[in-house]
Amino acid sequence: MPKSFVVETIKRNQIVDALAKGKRLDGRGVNEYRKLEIKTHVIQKANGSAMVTLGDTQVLAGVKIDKGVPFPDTPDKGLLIVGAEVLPMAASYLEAGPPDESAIELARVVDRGVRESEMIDVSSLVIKEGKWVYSVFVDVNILNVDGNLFDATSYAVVAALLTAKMPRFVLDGDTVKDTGERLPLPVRKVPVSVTMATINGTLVLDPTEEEEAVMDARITLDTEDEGHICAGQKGEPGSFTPEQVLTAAEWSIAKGREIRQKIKEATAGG
Amino acid sequence: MPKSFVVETIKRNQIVDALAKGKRLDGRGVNEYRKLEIKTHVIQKANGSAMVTLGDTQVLAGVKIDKGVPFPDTPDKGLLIVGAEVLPMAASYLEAGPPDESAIELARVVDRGVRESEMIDVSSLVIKEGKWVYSVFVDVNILNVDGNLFDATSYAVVAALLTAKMPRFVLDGDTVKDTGERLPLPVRKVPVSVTMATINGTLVLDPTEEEEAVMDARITLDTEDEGHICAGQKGEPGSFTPEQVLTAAEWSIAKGREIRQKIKEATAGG
Amino acid sequence: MPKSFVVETIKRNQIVDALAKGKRLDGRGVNEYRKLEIKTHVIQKANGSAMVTLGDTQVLAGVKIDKGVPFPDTPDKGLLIVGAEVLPMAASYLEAGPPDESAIELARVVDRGVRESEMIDVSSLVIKEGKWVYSVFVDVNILNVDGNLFDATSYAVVAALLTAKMPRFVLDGDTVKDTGERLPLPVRKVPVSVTMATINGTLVLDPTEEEEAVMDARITLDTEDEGHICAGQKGEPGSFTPEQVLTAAEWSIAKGREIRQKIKEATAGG
Amino acid sequence: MTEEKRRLIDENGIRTDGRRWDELRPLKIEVGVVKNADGSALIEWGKNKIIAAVYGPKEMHPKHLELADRAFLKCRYHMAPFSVEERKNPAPSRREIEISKVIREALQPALFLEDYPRTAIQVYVEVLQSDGGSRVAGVTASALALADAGINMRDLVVGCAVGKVDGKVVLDLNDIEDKEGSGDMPFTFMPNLNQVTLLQMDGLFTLDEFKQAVELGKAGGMKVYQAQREALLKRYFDGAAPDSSAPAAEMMEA
Amino acid sequence: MTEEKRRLIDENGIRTDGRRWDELRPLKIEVGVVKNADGSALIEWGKNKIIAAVYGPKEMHPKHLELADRAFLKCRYHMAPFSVEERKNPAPSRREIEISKVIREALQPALFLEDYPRTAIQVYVEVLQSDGGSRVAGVTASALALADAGINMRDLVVGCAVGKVDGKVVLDLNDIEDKEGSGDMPFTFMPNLNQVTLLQMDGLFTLDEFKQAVELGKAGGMKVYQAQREALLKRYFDGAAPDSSAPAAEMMEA
Amino acid sequence: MTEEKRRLIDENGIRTDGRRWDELRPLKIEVGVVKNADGSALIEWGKNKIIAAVYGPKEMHPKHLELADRAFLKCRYHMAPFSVEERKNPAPSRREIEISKVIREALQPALFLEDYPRTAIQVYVEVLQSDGGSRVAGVTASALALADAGINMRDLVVGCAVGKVDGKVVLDLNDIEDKEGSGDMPFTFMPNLNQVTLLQMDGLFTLDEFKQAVELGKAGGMKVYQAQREALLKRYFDGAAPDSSAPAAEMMEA
Repeated sequence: MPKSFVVETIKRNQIVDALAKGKRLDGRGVNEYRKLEIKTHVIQKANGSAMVTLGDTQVLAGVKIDKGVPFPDTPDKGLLIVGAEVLPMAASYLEAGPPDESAIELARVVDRGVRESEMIDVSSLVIKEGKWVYSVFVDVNILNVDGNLFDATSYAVVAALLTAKMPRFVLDGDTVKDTGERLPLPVRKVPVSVTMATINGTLVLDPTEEEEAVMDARITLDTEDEGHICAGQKGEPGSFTPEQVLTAAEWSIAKGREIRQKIKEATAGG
Repeated sequence: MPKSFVVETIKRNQIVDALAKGKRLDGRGVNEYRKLEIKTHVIQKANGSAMVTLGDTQVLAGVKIDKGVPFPDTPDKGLLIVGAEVLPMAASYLEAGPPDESAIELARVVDRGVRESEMIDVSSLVIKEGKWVYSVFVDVNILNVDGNLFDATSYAVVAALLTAKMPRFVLDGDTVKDTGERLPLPVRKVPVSVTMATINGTLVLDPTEEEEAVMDARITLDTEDEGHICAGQKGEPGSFTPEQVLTAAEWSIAKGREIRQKIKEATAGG
Repeated sequence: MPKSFVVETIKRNQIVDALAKGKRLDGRGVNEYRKLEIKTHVIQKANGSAMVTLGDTQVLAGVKIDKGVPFPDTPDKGLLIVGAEVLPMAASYLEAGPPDESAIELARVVDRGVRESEMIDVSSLVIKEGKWVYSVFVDVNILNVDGNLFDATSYAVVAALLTAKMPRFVLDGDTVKDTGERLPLPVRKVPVSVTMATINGTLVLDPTEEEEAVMDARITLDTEDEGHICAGQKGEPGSFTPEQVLTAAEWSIAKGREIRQKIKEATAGG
Repeated sequence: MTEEKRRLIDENGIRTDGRRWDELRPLKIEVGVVKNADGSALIEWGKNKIIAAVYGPKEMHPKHLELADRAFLKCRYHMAPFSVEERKNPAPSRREIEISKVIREALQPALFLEDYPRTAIQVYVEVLQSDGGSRVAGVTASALALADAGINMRDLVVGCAVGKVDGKVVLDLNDIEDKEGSGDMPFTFMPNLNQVTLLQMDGLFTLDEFKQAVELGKAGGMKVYQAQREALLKRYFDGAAPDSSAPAAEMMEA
Repeated sequence: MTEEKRRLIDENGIRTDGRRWDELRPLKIEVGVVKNADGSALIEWGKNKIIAAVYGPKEMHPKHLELADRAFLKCRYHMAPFSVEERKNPAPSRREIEISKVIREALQPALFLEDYPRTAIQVYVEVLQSDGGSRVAGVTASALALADAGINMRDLVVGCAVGKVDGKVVLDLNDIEDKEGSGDMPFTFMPNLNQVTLLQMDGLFTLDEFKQAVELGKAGGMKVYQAQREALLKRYFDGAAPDSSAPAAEMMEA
Repeated sequence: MTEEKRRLIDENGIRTDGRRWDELRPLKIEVGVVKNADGSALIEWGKNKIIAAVYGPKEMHPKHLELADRAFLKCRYHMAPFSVEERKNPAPSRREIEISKVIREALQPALFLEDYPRTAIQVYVEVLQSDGGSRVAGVTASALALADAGINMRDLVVGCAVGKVDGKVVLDLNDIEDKEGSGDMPFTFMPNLNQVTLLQMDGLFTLDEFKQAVELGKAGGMKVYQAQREALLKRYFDGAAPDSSAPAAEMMEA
């Protein structure tokens, strides 16, 4: 975000002063999330979809499932590909264009959380080994930016996958036939992303955009159902003490449990 | 075209004053075309070709016909693809580079006229359904720009297709063999593009570049042999009254008939 | 290279004055090369590799050999593709980005020398005609620029090819199997690139970067083992007298013989 | 347009989705849905779900393209990868580039761009789900987003496509009619100034059918105009304060 | 260059198209063919049909690349998609980028660029139909287009390729000789200043053959120079006023 | 990370390459290897061969992106096409773009960028041969290249990856362990300031394992810091004058 030096300094002071009293400008405590809403089945032409609203951050994920050709080095696995576009309408300072390094990092980190948790059993997404597999594309459009895109995007991707219905494909000679049946994806786990930032030495959960503008560094940790950490990413040009990293790990496990429950409720019934 | 505000105003006044008397700067009436010349068989290495000169606008179209693979959703149709490049040599204000939105619109509108008139029977351009079809590429180079590229490009494309000779391909086991025979394309109709502009409320045919510089809006309508309208495109940031749109439709049918005759004469004998 | 007009003039005068005495700023005569070092087997993950140091110009070439699909017009030939990237770290004025015209010319001229000398017998790099061939990629990274990239790159490519080991592939039904055996490439000749520049009418061999900054024109001629000239390229916006061209041809043959010997010694044993 | 494969209008004049020839598909519009934008609107029309958002007037980038006597109007029409049956590559296609141009040119006649010299006004049209007539729906939503952004306007712009199905001129094609019908004419106009601002066409229309199509497009557009006005009234006088945006999630039908 | 597959010169020293070893293919040049350009020329040489057009001296874009002491010379060599046997993708290939560079460097020695500081001179070479020797034909046409544009020049630049066919050095390869011969040397020079401005080579030439090739290239080029001069005379003194351009269509052989 | 296919640690606690759980692979660093660069370093670590080179502080391009209060730090991590088993396309991949960003952010905390307002500092990391842990090796080499370029620094930055193999947390994964192990955590920090500057993770770690990994990463990093310091000492006090760069060729093991 482009920053005016003077405005930034004033805002920083405000934020830091509040944090000194254990508070944030929007009234939250350091380890509280903003209001999280998850709405599924919003795009009928997608196999699965979810709109996530986290404070004023809003993202829409859509899943498209088709037959595809496996990668040569994983002939026995289906394709699962996460993409993210921060729509230029999502904030005043954005411009249309190919994804920049931040959008690429966003998509790759969200992808990592889904992939490393082994949320989807890609081994069972095979139609004929080496020839035909299921391809699962999850595309995310960020509609409005107000901080913590990593978590909002991750929840939208996970909720869209949890409620997706895939066609059952069968081999028909050399090609593939859609049986017309619809099945849920082979889900094994529900990974949850938890993002934290340090501001003047204080660790806070779920930073807003104005907090991100003054934060020193960011850390995202994903956990799965058993509380194991399955993906991580430090970002931004600051640093953490090792102690802060361990606190972040603990928070990610605790908060992850709460949010997993919310995601499960929002997606119950598929 | 980059415009100097002062020059544009003077030119606009000149053009508008003349139109008030029913005349244009080059002496034409509002519903007259400039001199149209069509020359075919100018590129021996192409399967068909035509050079069209409309006033000082000059364009060259070349047709290349080969075997190709059909699109998955139209396994029973040949490929017919129109491309256009406004060569950077064609006017002083142009630069080399990928096609901009105007060149893309030009190619797509010309393509629409050819496609929607069903000029070429693409169903008969199939060698083996789903596997091998004829691919017909029509590429247009705009050599010199003096207004009304839509019509000049369309005539060049149509004349090049009317005089093209395609190889007769036959299946040879799994592949395709050229028999050496040459056939005309399966032509059913001759679509004709007619472009009009409004300048200060007056509708004129075949605008020159200096007229385009001051026009409010542009409309292109294509008609086929029976006088049906088969494609249309309004362009530029002005508007038309509904009555002007209907007049444009009538003109496109009447002028289309005249120009179709010219195209047929220029391409007689294939 | 971006040039300061004043510095360039002073440097030019220095270089020209020295040449008037038959000398160069680094003490060489007009037809002497800088120190040439060739080190092979530097990249274990490549099938072949060579680091070449020519004065302070340093380039690294790596060969990757795999199975591939032949070009439709040469079903009976293996693929041999040379690419070059001038790394942005190689000089202060460079920027990251796709190869510019100089890098493209460099890769194409080096490719031409290897290809036209018929150094590698591509006809024997066929696994099954029209279906499977060997693909040989030679990629060059320029690590540090101090003039005469053409020769340094060419020597690195040739030395990497001379010491490359290719897998022996055999047909296995419809696919290709690696037998595990490793063989040298089918080498027939050792082409040698010799680059010369004119500065104020004087022809010099192996120009440094400061000489290139003031040179009028450049000429590169490749010769093969029997002393035939097999590739040539004049570059830069100056010109040569026909006599200079013939002198360049003679020098390329004589110097080529010396350098071929060095390359053979550095690559002896494969 | 391919040849028609089945009857799209039955013997009672009823279309595949139950409409008569001159009826619109269900239409729902909400103004003010993108919090950060200066103006925005969500339109749900048939299966179309489209958000238009406007930023500006704002500084023009790159500077040297700014216009001394008016605002530079920019428009991007873009489809989400999941908005259509087959996943769409997110890079802009030639079709999207052309539609971006015609939408911009459909909106420009309604704007007093001369009130904002040296600035840029940016319109984003994002198709979240696509159905027949997405470009005219995009124009309709964009006109509202521009009004919501407070840009000075001569008139709104409304759109409605007209098509030919089973040899009849009918209003507002749905997806199947768009694919299997024999003609389509997207059409937008300024309802009070009675000026056509977008017209495209494919298929085969006789002169009479073409005239009918223009008439029908205007009649259909006037119904859309009604919905536009209601959406604006709801936004500005119906309780909700102008500065509060309802997140798009709350409005989209699950 | 691949191995030779058939005899390309018969026992009487006659080539596949009826020429002797030192003959040019038919050559026709017309100056002033692109109305909007400051200078232009159409060359038809063998089956080559190439237009060169020049704009400038004009303002340099982008500004920060302008040169304080001379004009910035730009050149684009480009092939039409239909100019070759297999349709060519219209995006510039690596080959076209290299040839654009060597053509620019072949023309630059002939130009007084120092007469036009801070400006740009742009040369466009468009290959409408391609045959052997298109780059030297492009240089030959470009030199005329530059002269037609009134750019100050030291000399014209002429080009002619020399090749090796059936073990013999011959002038001006045609398409078949280019593909099946054993060597090709595109060659351009300034005819009065006797300076070589472009030289490329592939194939295998002994030192003697290389010397012959340079000699033959010069001799062939002098014939091309004759045609260049006639085209200029025709343009400027043969009835046609300098400001009237004959459209390219009128000249191209059907 | 895929499921583990074979034992990667034997019954004696020995890994496939003979190391114990807390041992580094062989590590060799040389400072000053790219003649033209302002600073540079070559690191050979396991099979990694990586050059880092620094230019700057220098003028910022494009000008309008320069920062009034500090230097603009740029970083490019790039892999040579021959650096991996399957030839890599030379165009930057999404993976390389992400790693470029995290390396830049790993270095920035150590730099007094505020000492160089309005300038650019450019770090290039070129992977000539890639093995497990190339990004932390890149950070380690880059920190030295920055020091060699004379940029003011708060501290060096050192890196070491920690992984999980056969259910055990071990130091500095090699290629096989990286592919077949069950977790990897690249980790860099400032050794004197005790600040973590890069942390990424995949696989599955319990909270305890995660804590062990951070501890082990720090311990391993301190050994790397030792090697960094020796390389700097060798460059600046061990005979070689600071301005003489040893060409990379002389150091790379054949």
